[in-house]
Amino acid sequence: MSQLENLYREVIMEHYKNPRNKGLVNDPSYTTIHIKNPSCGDDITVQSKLVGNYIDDCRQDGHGCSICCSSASVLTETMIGKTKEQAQLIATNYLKMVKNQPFDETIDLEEASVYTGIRQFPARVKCASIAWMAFLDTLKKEE
Amino acid sequence: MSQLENLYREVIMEHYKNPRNKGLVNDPSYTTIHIKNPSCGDDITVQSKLVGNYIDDCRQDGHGCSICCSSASVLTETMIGKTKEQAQLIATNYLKMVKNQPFDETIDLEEASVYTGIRQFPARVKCASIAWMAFLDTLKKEE
Amino acid sequence: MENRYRNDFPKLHQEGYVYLDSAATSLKPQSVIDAVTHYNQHLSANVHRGVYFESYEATRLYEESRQIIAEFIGSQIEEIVYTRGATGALNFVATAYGLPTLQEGDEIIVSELEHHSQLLPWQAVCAKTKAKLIYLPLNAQGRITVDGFKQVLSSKTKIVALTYVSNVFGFLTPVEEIIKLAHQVNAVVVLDAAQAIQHVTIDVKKLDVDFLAFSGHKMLGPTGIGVLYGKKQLLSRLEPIEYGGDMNDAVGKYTSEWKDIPHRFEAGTMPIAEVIGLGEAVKYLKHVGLDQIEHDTTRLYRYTVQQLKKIDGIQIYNEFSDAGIIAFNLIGVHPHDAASFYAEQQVCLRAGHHCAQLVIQWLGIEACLRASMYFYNTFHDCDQFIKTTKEAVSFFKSVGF
Amino acid sequence: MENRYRNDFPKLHQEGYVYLDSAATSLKPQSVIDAVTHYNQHLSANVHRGVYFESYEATRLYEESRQIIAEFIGSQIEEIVYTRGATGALNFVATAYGLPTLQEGDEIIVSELEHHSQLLPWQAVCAKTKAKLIYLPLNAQGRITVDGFKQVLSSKTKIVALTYVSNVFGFLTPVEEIIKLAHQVNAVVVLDAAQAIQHVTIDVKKLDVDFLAFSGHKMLGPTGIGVLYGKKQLLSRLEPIEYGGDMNDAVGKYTSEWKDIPHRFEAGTMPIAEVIGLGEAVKYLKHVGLDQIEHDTTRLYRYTVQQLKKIDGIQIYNEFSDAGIIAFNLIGVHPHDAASFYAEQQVCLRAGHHCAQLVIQWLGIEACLRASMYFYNTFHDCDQFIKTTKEAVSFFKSVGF
Ligand SMILES: Cc1ncc(COP(=O)(O)O)c(C=O)c1O
Ligand SMILES: Cc1ncc(COP(=O)(O)O)c(C=O)c1O
Repeated sequence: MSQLENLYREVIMEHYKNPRNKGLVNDPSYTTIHIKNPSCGDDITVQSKLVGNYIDDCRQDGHGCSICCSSASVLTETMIGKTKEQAQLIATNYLKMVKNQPFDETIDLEEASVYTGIRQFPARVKCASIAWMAFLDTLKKEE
Repeated sequence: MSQLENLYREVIMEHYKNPRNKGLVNDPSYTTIHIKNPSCGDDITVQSKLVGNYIDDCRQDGHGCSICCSSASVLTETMIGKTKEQAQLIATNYLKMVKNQPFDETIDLEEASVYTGIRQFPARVKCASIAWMAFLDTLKKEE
Repeated sequence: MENRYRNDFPKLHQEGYVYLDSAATSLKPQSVIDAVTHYNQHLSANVHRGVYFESYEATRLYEESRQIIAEFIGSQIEEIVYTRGATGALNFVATAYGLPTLQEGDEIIVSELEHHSQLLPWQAVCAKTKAKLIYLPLNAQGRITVDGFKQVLSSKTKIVALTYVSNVFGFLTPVEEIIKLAHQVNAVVVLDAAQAIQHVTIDVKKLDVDFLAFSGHKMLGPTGIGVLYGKKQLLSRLEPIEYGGDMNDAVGKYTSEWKDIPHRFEAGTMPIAEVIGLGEAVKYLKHVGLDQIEHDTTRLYRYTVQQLKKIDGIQIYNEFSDAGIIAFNLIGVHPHDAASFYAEQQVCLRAGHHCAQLVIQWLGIEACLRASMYFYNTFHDCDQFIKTTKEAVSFFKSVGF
Repeated sequence: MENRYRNDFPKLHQEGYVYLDSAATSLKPQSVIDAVTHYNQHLSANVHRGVYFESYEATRLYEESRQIIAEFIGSQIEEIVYTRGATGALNFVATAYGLPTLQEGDEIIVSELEHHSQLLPWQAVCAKTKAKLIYLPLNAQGRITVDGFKQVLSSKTKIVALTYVSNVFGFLTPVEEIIKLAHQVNAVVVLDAAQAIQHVTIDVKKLDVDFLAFSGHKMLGPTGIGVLYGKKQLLSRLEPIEYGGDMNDAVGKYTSEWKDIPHRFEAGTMPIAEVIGLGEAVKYLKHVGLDQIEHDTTRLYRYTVQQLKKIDGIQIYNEFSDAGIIAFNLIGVHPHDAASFYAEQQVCLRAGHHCAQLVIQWLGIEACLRASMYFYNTFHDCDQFIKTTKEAVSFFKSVGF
């Protein structure tokens, strides 16, 4: 199996074709961050809504390659229902993992762990990252 | 004898120390051209006065290295009394000689022929050239 | 080896390397690499001010390159200004010529084919001078035509800033006629030749073009160096926009004087090794011959497009490129996804908007793939590209795209 | 071989080569030459937009150099902007920061020690904004002092544009105190570190300097590359002055958006090979250590000045240089004449005004010789220099000077 076949796993394709929590809401209780990767046209917006200390909702929209769009979808599913601290921990470790940096492997990245294959494609790491970076920025912005 | 000793021949030193026709005149019948070599501070002005077809007078002033100043002095002595055509012929051939380009060796460069040694010092060719270039420009300007 | 130049390019000694990204930057022949190394290793001296051999020799090579380049495009030596690239050259024209010349209501003709380096400097000038950008209508294929140009040319046109060859479609602009027409209304023509200089014989005097810009690294030369050609009488009128060592005559505390062109525009220590390398690149281009280059590149291009068209699931955006460029997509596959597939096979091409977002918008797409070939490519390269394309189509189908 | 670094510099393998012109440009170690060749030979791909290995790797090296440079001067990564040299960097500050900020009556403090690259951009800005250039008084030695600075600092001072180390005298400017004082009146300090970066440990955060410029080719790196450091909050406020590929986000027909710093200021294809080479040069400097470099250079310098002073017929203009530079003349001999004598002996030094005409005027001379040493020089080099100087004095006497 080529590394690319390894990367385009069913989970990723499934999220690419049936993106979850897609479409933005016009609701001031959400925090919105927009990130672009101008070199390839990737363009993702992420919204998060905190209720108390919990991620009550997380939404995404945009366009880009399969890695970019699917990882935005996976992000939203992973985050909804987590505490803010859990969410931050997962996201920072996810970002370390895709960048091939040491990360805490005891943390359950859930479905997002399928992106481990991206490490073989350093030029695509940014695609797998921007939604997650945008998400972290929404949490920061809320502070 | 080193190439430098060969270059700094008596004629050159003599003209350097006792420059001929030095000092400019404020006389509209003269044509004046000023040339600088800003990288080393050489700064030469040449004046020529044509009467009929003859170089009636040629003057020079400025400062710079020995090659630059002496060649300005030699220039004036060489040119006074020549016809315009003779003067142009000598000057263009002199300039070719110092640049180590093919030139008409049948033309008598008189004292200026001592600058043949400059060909061993390509970085100094400009020093030996600027007064002569300025002179040619005075003739051109008159036309 | 079927291609007699291939051996001169050390990168092509790499087994299986299929380089189809020459429009982004070209590979460098050994002679260019060696010229840079020679300066770094055996000269390593600053120019214009040294009396010792190395400095003199560096100066000689630096100015000799100018002569080589001038001969290459048919200009006078002093009309060649070294810049840091085509981008630097085009910004110079916009700032040094455009900014002081333009007034409110004046018009600058551009096209949606422009690379950002020819577009954005003029946008900025318009913002400052209130001159207007006027887009000529491209034809259905996406070409700049004389007809389209005539529709926007008027007495208000002061500058015509167009690409000579488009970096996405590879279309050649009919520059001869456009320049003649532009001069009838006294407009000044600025050509972006970054994709033309390596493909088309350019004679600036015959063309009568006013300014022309290109980059070293797309014409077999080093990075960090480019050229602005400007007509002598135009350049002579311009004030420098960068000031520093080596461009001045007398310096006073409050005012100073500049050298003549072209040195007036070359402030500070210039990219000496890179200039020398560029001279060597031009020598190599002349040695091969631009006609030969075009002949070889065109053959490869025609063959590849024919093969590509046979593949189901491919969309080609520019079937009749003049410069070996194929802009295309795998239908339903984002070009960034596709590019990774090619990369895994060592087939190097580019995905994105290619610094030409307006033409991507004109196409109504998000981005595309671009394969660009040059004379050092082979039919074998083309076959690898075709084969990989076929595999890519079925791979992405198989994983569910 | 007494000098353990010498072998790393291929130019120094040349028998009898006495290189005393490092202030003009430094020699390059093999590792820098190889880094440039590696890019040219094995990568030769454009950065930031490619998915294939070579393009990714070139991008990685390009950005890694930024990190290396940032660490070297203690800045954040995004505060490092690549330019074509110190001249490019200083012009950028003058145009992007000075021009829109300054108003009639505002003052810019400079000195007569400035290199033209730090002087002329501010002259030009003053001509356009009617701000005034204010020259601080040098002390009797020709140094910039805190006292002299205080005499001209005022609430009108908006910019302080000074050299960190003078390229003619090698004098170190007391920058720490000057910066503190300047900030008390809210002036912005722009340091020309072209002659400092290779001699002095610089920590931009400790210094609290606002802008700092330097060139690759004087710090063991390639030509065609330089650096502007700018404080993040200052850089973030600046509009780009060059526009083109890779510095923009969304591009529209009439307006466009820029990337964040530092990429906003890096338009078009940058000098990729040269950036990578510069990263390698910094690694080499760190490997030797700036303290070691200063120690070695100073030892050579002190020795040479002591010997030189013993020669009759020599005038030294800067007996206490901080950076291995000797400015001098053979009395009664034009420096251009003298330089040829040295050149014949393969002793490489420079004659002229060294792109610093004001300090030459300050000295009241036409031009001078400059010998500049660096850690790769040896006592043998110094002895050759001394010996040649003695011979030169008697030669010129003998021919009648
Ligand atoms: C003090 C100083 N500033 C600025 C410069 C300009 O550097 P560059 O010519 O590399 O742009 C130099 C070098 O010539 C210098 O010595
Ligand atoms: C058509 C065109 N113009 C301008 C440029 C800019 O050239 P550079 O990036 O070398 O400055 C390019 C290359 O990217 C180009 O393809």
